[in-house]
Amino acid sequence: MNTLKDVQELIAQRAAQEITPFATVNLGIGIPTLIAKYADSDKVFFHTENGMLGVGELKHPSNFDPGLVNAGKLPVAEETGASYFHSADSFAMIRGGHVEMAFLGALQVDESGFIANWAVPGKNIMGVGGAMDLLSGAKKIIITTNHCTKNGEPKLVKSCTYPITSTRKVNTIITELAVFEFVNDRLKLIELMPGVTLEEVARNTEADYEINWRKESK
Amino acid sequence: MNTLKDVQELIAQRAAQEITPFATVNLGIGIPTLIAKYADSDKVFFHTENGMLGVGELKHPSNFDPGLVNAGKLPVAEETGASYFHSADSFAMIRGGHVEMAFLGALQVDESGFIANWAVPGKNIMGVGGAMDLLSGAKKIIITTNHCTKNGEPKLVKSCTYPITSTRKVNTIITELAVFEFVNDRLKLIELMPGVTLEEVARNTEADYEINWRKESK
Amino acid sequence: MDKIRTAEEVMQNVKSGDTIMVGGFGLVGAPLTLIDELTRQEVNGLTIISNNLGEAGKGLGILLRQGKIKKAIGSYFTSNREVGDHFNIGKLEIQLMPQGTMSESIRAGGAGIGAYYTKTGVGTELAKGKEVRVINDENYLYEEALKANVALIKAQKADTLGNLIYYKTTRNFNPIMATAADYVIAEVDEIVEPGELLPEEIVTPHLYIDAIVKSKLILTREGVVER
Amino acid sequence: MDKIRTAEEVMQNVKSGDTIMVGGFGLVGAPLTLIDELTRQEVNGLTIISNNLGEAGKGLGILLRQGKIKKAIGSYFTSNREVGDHFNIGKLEIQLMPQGTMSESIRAGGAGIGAYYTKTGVGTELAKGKEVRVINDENYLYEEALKANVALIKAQKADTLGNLIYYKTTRNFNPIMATAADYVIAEVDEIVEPGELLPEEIVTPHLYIDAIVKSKLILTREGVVER
Repeated sequence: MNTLKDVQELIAQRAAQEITPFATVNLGIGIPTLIAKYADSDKVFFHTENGMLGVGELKHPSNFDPGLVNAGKLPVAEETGASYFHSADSFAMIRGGHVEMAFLGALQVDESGFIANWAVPGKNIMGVGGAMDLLSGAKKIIITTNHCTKNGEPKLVKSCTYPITSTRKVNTIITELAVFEFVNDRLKLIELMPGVTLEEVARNTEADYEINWRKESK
Repeated sequence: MNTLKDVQELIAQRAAQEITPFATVNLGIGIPTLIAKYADSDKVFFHTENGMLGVGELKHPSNFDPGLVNAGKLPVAEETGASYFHSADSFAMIRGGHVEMAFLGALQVDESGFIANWAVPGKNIMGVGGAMDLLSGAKKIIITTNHCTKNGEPKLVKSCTYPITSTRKVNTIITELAVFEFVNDRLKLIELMPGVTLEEVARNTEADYEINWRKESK
Repeated sequence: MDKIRTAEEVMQNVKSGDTIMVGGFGLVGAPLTLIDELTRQEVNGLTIISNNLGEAGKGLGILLRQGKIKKAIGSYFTSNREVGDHFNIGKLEIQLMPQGTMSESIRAGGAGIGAYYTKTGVGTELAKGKEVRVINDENYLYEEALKANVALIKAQKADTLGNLIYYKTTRNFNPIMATAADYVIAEVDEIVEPGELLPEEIVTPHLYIDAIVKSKLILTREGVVER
Repeated sequence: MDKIRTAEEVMQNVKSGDTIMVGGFGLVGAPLTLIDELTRQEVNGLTIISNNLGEAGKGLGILLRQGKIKKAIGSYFTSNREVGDHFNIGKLEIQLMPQGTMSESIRAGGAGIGAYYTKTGVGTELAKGKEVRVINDENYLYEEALKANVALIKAQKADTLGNLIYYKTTRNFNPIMATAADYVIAEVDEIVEPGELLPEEIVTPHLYIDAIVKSKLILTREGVVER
């Protein structure tokens, strides 16, 4: 396997292919943030919940504008045709169903499609941010995550043991091993990442899944 | 008595004196609309519920801008420092308690302080506009109305027989005969209009009121 | 992604039985070209959400005369006396709302809010049958969100992406209706390139807009004219 | 009516036990000068409504260290690890809200909406003890409005009347907090004459603003500096 960073870039690169042309897309913190640079910036509109549509990649990091950041508080750039709005208007876009896709990280995803990405049992719960809002409102939710935790435990589990983020189910999961989709409420493995074997996926996955190579939605 | 128009101007002129310096003021349809020209435009901010703060009097009526009207759909002008907003933001100002005074017309006002100004029993109810919103949200409600109906019936009644506009009570009533205020939930006559006698007010008023020359609030 | 369409094209999205939001405060800020095109469509049983229903025989008033409107949701129908006539003979349902409640319900529809509590209307005839809830010792009325299949709105300028700005009090219901329908058509007087509208002055971001139609009928000092 | 004040003057409006809204997303769009002045005040038992609670020992983080905060309402306290420490020893109450619910509740507070229903949070730990209501076959959570005694916000420019515009993503919570407090103080980088801001570009109309303070501390590429 590659370094952690390589793995994340691999996931981000594959995830970028899921973006439908001219979609409005929200990128969560972590791996999702890496997706922007693999997307065709002429054919996607990035939305950030702190109040901007038309988020661009910062070309020269040293030249950042301290008044222009994304939801991860990272400096970004402004694409042509961008607009700004306040937080309530921004979440109205998310919660009202006007954001087509959200890419989010996860601590766990279970075979029912629930995700946990905001709290860890036994620890203080100190942040939730926009995760629950994105889950409740974005039309399509794509999870980008390392297949296993740092300790090698599967993140695709039978049932989340961490607190779930929403009762809304996610649509797609992209890891460094495979791409999964939920079809009719069943988890399907639809694609292996380059050089990965089915056996490798099976060994690292707790959740039940079927193999279903043909993509039904896309 | 004078013509109807004279009476309305008289009421409007007196009403303008109620405006506290730099207040945000909403003017209803009818007599309230006439108040603007008697107010010191440097010391008042007129709000209109169709989405504008800083409404001004149109100086040259023939020169009106068809994209610039008040809630009565009458052409108006734009004062320096004016701003525009959509209907939900405009009513957020009203309903959120950010408009200091609203001047409204009335079909009836009763001695409890309830007003009826939107519907007539036995007739189709076809319009309500912003009346209920202003009643629920403006900090101070001042009623400007002819003292009696066209048929000479008192408009200041014991109890509204027309459907009330709100369970919120009004603060002040200004007619061509007198000025009334509600103090501790009691209707008080606080001022006679020039040349009007107490007897004249009594003869034209059904509601009970006390006489209380000294203004307690202002 | 070109959103620029003709009025004829976009009106194919309106079907019989649809709920349609129409912007404007009277004729001010109304999408006159789109309304005109709507009156040419063979559709009926429409529910119209609009502050007014035009004037007698004008704007949405034509649609009313054509018998295409099943129900009208708005705050002030008094400006068209024919609304009452149609109501009286049972040809039109009316849902009268305080203007602030109507605005807030449209915003709620666009923002994913299912319902909300307002003080407006408590204890009045418009509250009949509605739930009242005490919040912090005050009475509030339960009101549900409004949504539509199609919204017809009017703006001053669009860029080709669909970002919109509005002129003075023509703004009114247009920006909120833009958020609350499945398919949103913006009639505009001018179309510019992306970047020509300043990011901070854009009132309606383009993600809300499905189609842009150049206006043919506009409101001038002389009334509604073809441009 | 001159609304221009010094930070010292306006902070007299903050009393012990008050609820205070503070704009900003982290340091971006935060009223740094006002926060700095607030840390000099002899007040305690404050409830702070702000997305974050600064960073350890910075901004609102100073106020936390001073023990002046009784309760924090926000969506993301993770950026200041001391928040958890204060919570663990019982010196700080925490009300964690989804960021969209927090925003919507502030807007509701400013708009006279007592409470509303949102899908966000249904079935999660943050919904514990909260009412669920089925609206059009979907589950919604009951959420009440947020209001404050004082709001400290940051804008780019004010005119002397108090009309405000904001710079890029510094807008965030500032315009909604401007609507939801009894006394609203706007810290701004520039003050201009009325008429210099275009009526259509004004984001916060002046009726929301009680006082304007010129900024002394600003966020630059080099961090927070005195100007």
